Amino acid sequence: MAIVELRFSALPEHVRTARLVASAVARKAGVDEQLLDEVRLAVGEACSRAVALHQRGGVDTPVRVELEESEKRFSIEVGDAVPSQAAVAAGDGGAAAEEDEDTGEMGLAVISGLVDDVEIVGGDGGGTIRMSWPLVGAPVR
Amino acid sequence: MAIVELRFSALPEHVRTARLVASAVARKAGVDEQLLDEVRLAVGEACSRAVALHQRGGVDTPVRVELEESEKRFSIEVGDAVPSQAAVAAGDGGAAAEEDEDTGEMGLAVISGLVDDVEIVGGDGGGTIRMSWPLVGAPVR
Amino acid sequence: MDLSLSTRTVGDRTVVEVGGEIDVYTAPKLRECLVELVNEGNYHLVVDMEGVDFLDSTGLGVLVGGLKRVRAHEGSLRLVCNQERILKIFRITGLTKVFPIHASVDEAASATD
Amino acid sequence: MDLSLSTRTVGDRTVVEVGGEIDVYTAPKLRECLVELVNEGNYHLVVDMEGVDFLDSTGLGVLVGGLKRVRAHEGSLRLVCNQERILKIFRITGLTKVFPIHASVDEAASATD
Ligand SMILES: Nc1ncnc2c1ncn2[C@@H]1O[C@H](COP(=O)(O)OP(=O)(O)O)[C@@H](O)[C@H]1O
Ligand SMILES: Nc1ncnc2c1ncn2[C@@H]1O[C@H](COP(=O)(O)OP(=O)(O)O)[C@@H](O)[C@H]1O
Repeated sequence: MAIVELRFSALPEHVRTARLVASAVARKAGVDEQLLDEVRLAVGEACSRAVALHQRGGVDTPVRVELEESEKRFSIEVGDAVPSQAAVAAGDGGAAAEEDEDTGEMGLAVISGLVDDVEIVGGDGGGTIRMSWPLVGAPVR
Repeated sequence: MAIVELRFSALPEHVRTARLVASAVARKAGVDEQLLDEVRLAVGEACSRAVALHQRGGVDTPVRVELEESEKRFSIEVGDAVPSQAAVAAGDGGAAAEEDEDTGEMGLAVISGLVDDVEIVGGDGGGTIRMSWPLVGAPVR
Repeated sequence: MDLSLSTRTVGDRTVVEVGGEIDVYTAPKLRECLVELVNEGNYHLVVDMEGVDFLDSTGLGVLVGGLKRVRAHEGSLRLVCNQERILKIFRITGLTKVFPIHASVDEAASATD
Repeated sequence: MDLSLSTRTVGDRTVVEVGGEIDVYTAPKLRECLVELVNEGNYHLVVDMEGVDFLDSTGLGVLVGGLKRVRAHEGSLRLVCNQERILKIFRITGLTKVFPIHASVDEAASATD
């Protein structure tokens, strides 16, 4: 079971909230202080991407962030509700449509470059980005 | 629709996360800076109470916090999953059982003393504390 | 943001300086500290709340618990607090009538009423 | 935590000092600022990132957009950044090869390569 779950309307302003929650919960769970910047950035990227997909796809269900803690690892799953076919279309179209950026691709590049354990899955119900980080054995402090 | 929704396992450590989220989202929505302390405290009290009810009731579903924004008000709903009969029993028993506090009552006293608009409803599916605060008309600063 | 506790002696009083957030998660540490002090025979306590950023009803409950404990030994528990937002919480819950609240540790340490 | 922008002239360069968080929410403000500068005829920009606490790919996209714009006028866009955690993001995305990155505004303002 997720220890903490956040759902938010697909608006850019809520991405910051997701970063805030992810880094607070990760710190509490015992993710190394040095890795928290990485957690914050990766969650931000995954959520920004989900927000963009929802907005382009006209999907009005919320973006979902699940934070999970096992004995050894802290996992975050960011889920959008855009079926993978539509996501690919929206991603391409979107990048081309945006004036001068293709940040969707760049966001994924940042995540993959940053996080050692990451898995990106698409599906009919929407896509999911799963990431995890090691927990420090002893309680940090 | 809630603009942001948080669900967390009924553990004391997550109450702080709920406070963090509530005050960040309330600030962004345009709740007066002076009221944010009140929002933080009220949400903390409501969540602490829900955590205690879940723990005493042996309920392992998450505690739910919904943040909503209308044109004029910002609302927060904190929901537990303990049916109202059981909640009353757990509340009484719990207060008596605790060594020297009856913080359940005190938590409600703080909320009612603090928040102008508050509504506490019990039900078979669990109880809900609904609170709301005015939004500053113009975007702050 | 965490809870910090430090204890020192001022005359015949034991001063507990509290910093950070006292909430449902951290309050047990404060309770432990007060229980220990009383068990060790310190019955005149001054809790300095000037460094407290957040206080909720769980924290209030622990303070009330501490008060009951020292009273069982004819002791006292005084608070030091000048922060309006913290004082407000004591006021709302009617606890300003239960705790002597002082403006400084010196004042609290010399009070005898 | 919000985004702050301030602009000044150093020699023939326009320096944009950025502070706070550049993300999907605030990046549009930075884009607007850069677009406006170019529209007003400022083609040699220095973006000072020393006050930036957070930068994501949306922010990178805006910087790349700015670079394309000034290049259309044979201009330049140089960055000032000494923060390892920000530099890391440029490195991961290969953008250290795209942007000249300098250690100080002075260095950036006098660079001509
Ligand atoms: N809900 C909370 N309210 C106040 N402080 C908290 C909360 N959660 C964590 N903290 C503080 O954050 C610090 C870091 O947490 P942690 O490393 O788990 O400490 P601890 O080992 O004491 O639990 C702790 O010192 C704790 O006091
Ligand atoms: N997701 C976010 N990322 C970075 N900064 C943010 C975010 N959300 C809000 N802020 C900052 O917090 C400040 C307060 O928000 P707000 O009062 O709504 O400002 P604005 O009117 O500029 O949107 C803003 O200056 C904004 O830059």
